[in-house]
Amino acid sequence: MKKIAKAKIDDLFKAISEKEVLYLPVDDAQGQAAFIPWKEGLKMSGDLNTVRSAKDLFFPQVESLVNFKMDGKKLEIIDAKRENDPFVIFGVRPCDAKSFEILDKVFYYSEPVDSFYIARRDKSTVVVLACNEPEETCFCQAFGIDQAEAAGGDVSAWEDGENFYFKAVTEKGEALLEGLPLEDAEDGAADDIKKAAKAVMEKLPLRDLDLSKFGAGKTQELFDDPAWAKLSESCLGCGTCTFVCPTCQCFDIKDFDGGKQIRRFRCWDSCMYSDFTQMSAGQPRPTQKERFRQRFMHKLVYYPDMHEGMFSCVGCGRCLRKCPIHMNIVKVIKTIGEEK
Amino acid sequence: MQAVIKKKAKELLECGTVDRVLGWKAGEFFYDLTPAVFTTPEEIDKDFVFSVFSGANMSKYLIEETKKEGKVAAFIKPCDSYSLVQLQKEHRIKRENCYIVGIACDGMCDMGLVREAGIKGATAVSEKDDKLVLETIYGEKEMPKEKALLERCVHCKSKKVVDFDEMIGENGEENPDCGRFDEVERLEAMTPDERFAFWRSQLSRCIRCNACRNVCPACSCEKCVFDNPDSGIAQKAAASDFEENNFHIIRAYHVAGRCTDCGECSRVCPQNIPLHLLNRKFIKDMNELYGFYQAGADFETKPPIMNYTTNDAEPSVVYQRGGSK
Amino acid sequence: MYQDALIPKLGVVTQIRVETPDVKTFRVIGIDGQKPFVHIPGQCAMLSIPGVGEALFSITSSPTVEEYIEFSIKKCGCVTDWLHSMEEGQQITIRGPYGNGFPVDTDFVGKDLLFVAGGIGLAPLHSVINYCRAHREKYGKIDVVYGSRSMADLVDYKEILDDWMKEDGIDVHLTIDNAQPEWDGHVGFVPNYVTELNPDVSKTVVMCGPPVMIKFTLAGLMDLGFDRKNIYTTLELKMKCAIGRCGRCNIGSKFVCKDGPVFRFDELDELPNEY
Amino acid sequence: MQVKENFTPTIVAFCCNWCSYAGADLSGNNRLEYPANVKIIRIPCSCRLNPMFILRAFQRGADGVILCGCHPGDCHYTTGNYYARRRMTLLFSMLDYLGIEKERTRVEWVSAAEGAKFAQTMNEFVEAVTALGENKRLEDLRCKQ
Repeated sequence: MKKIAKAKIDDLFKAISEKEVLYLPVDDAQGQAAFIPWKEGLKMSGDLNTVRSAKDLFFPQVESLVNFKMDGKKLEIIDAKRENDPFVIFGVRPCDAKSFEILDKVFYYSEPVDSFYIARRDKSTVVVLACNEPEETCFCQAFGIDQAEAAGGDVSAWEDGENFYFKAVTEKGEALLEGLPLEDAEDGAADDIKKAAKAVMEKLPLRDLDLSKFGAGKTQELFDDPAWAKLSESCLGCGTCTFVCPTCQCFDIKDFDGGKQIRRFRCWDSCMYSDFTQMSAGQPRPTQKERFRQRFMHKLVYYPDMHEGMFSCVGCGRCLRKCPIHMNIVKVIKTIGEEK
Repeated sequence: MQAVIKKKAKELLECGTVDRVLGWKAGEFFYDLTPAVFTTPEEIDKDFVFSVFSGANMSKYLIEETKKEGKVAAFIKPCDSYSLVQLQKEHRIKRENCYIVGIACDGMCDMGLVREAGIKGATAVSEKDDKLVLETIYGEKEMPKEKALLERCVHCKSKKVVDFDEMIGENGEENPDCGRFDEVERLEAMTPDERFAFWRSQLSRCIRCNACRNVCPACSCEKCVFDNPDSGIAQKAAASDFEENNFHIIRAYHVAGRCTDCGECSRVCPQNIPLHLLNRKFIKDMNELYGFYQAGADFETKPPIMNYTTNDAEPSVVYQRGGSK
Repeated sequence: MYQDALIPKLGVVTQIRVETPDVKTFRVIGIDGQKPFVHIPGQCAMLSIPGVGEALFSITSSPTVEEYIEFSIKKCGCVTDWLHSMEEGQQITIRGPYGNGFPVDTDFVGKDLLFVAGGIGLAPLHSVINYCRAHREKYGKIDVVYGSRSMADLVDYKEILDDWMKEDGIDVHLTIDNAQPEWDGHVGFVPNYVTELNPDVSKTVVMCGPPVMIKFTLAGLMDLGFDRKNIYTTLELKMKCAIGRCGRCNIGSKFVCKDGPVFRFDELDELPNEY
Repeated sequence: MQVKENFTPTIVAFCCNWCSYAGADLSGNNRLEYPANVKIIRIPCSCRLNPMFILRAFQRGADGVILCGCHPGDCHYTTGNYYARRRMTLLFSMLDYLGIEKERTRVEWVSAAEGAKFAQTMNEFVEAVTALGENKRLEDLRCKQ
């Protein structure tokens, strides 16, 4: 295990950014955190979570796929893929780290592979930082995530009042820590921090969310549940929950004709939008009820069906904090889970 | 207040004045109230909440609710009532299908501001004098209530419920000196370069979730131009700087003259972009150039953008006013 | 570097045939003059006109055709509008093939086949029917029931008359919705016609057409005593990626683009009713 | 702002069908010169100009956008230009508020008889926009490469 004094953290960031691009959660003018490349003078955000999750760095909101040139009947395909430099993401929370695993199952391990995602994923080194001060909206424990353990990345990190502690988990992590201005620390250095964090975890109001009603094979049971109508009735149909969600993975492919070239890009899309499934021939999800149901069924039933029972939610609590009308996955789980 | 409102809601249902009640439903915590329709007194007893976190403007829900069979009761705060009137002016709400209970309001709080004040893990709240006392998993914390007030409440333009069938609490007055244009003036006084930098830093953070549009009572088009594939601008994501500017200019422009300054757009923005500053610029300009106008303040006055006089200012007035070179 | 599945290849439209007032058949070859890819009957491909959009279409031609692939496309949205307005020689983009296709080399082998199609629903079946004709020895009797609004709306009418109807071991039953002076065949809706024909319950049925046709034909077949395990259909929902990622064509936990578009009715019974 | 050598701005002029388009015609008939980089788009009335058209023109590479319509009071549809006047005033003010050079947008009233005024207006406007340089603040890079 290694450590560095908090007062010297800028030296560490500097040393990392000399090797690779370093993404760090930083507060913007309005106090909202986002992962941005570190440069001299930027301070790490004290927020528990960024507004948009770290998935943005692997599966960005907008990404060029390919360009075209059209000249009468002739068409030319122009490669739009950009090479990525290796990069480090510092301060990913354990919930977000778990979300990478969920996205990996879709983009990395399913055929055909997503070369855009893989290129970024392979070039990243993830430093996961344990949470000492989780919020009341955190329910990652329900999905088996231990916020004290900082697992799921290449390096696990802990902080206390004075120091940051690091432990490499993978070879990539070891390579990162190599040559950084860190001091040695004994192996149990973070134990007290973990203990304190675990004590806090016991106090979280949503810690024992009951998921037994959900999971693979529950489609028939839950699809026609009358509660969907009530739950979705005030949903505005905006995309806030999907865009702040670390595990939402749906996208749209769009063309933009700029006159000189036609750009085909992929961008995040939301199943909450009315045009998500709109065809010229009809609309299989005509009201907000169907769209709302799709989102939560996907996270709690369909995804587990497709991926060995794993839920597509990590309990980060972003949707609890950001939904304009405060409807969220916890209310869905509780309402439907407590029925009968 | 909550007790009176709940009693009223139950009464309206029980005596058959209305079939449904639109209100705020309790969530997991004290602050995450969801707009909901209540149909029985039992539901109201169980889940109806009115507190300083009942910020959501109910007017827009009335568009759909009043299309349905039967009558719906809605509890309307002063600022919501302007949207309510404006929507009636646009013939979007069937007034005969709703029963409006006006409620006096001392300002609504925002959980985002509580969190920004550094209070984490809040699980319960109470009010003591001018303070919010928050129970958190890290012990009891307190903060001045005014620090947690929504921006629109800090600069509350009116405490008057414009349209109601009955009123709970004392109806208030308009407050012309609320200072809501101060921030717009501050921006106007900047150089264009500074303003450009300011708005880039704000709008570039937009994630195009459309929350500002979907929550807006004035944004009630059946199909938005930004959702229409034939418009050429339905790009879903802010794929370039231009798209960000375009979306926000058009969003604010399309509600100009109809925007009551209810502040919902800024309240719901997950990125805390001060969107009300765009809307207020239009309001301020219209006030200055075409005479004072408050959307939703009455049923008669035409909005300036649907009106004209023969001696209006020429567009070149922009070259002389607003902002140093 | 991996070739990304979302990046299309160039194709050239070498022939455009007008089938009906709103259906045209497009012949597509790769830019190298070869057939773009090999497919299984029932599979689909993504065609796109850059700047207009990309859409998924059933491949109409049989895999036994070695030179090209064909798509019969009805004009109904922005991409299809554009396709209908273009001329031969136009380059477009193509990627595929996608989907599971029909089990022509497994479950269908040795069976009597009954194809039921309505309108443009013949497009995906055309590929299977021609495949079965080319491998005649593998299958039992083949019946085709095909109906459309009017005579002019019958897709591939010429081929049906000249080839299918003249062949042994394949019975084609045509019907149109309303009587026309020049039509001497059956008049009436497809579902009723299927019941009238009273097919043997041992047949394997393949259906494609408008939802209302599917619904009533299925009901008729159930009444006749057919097993849902022996009835196949092919579905269509909005798609963007066609590889099971973009998240919109799912019915429950199945993606139409990846796990479909061909489903048996007993499989569909296990999925929520959202299509 | 640095003015590029030989910079010729692209100007989009939205002209109302009844007055200004005829005015432009007249200036041509009278062989009055105005720069060729002014692209005229004819619209039925000045109030047909959706604010989005202006933004779109900037997106697609315009460096300046000018709207020409009948003189107030002379609108073919009686009142169209009065509404246009309010709309454009508000839009220009908003662009200014966002820090976009206000001199890139203009409204002029040009009647069918004012061929000379049309040419003069265009000359002045082109000159003003040339001095401002390229439109950078409302451009869309995707339209330039």
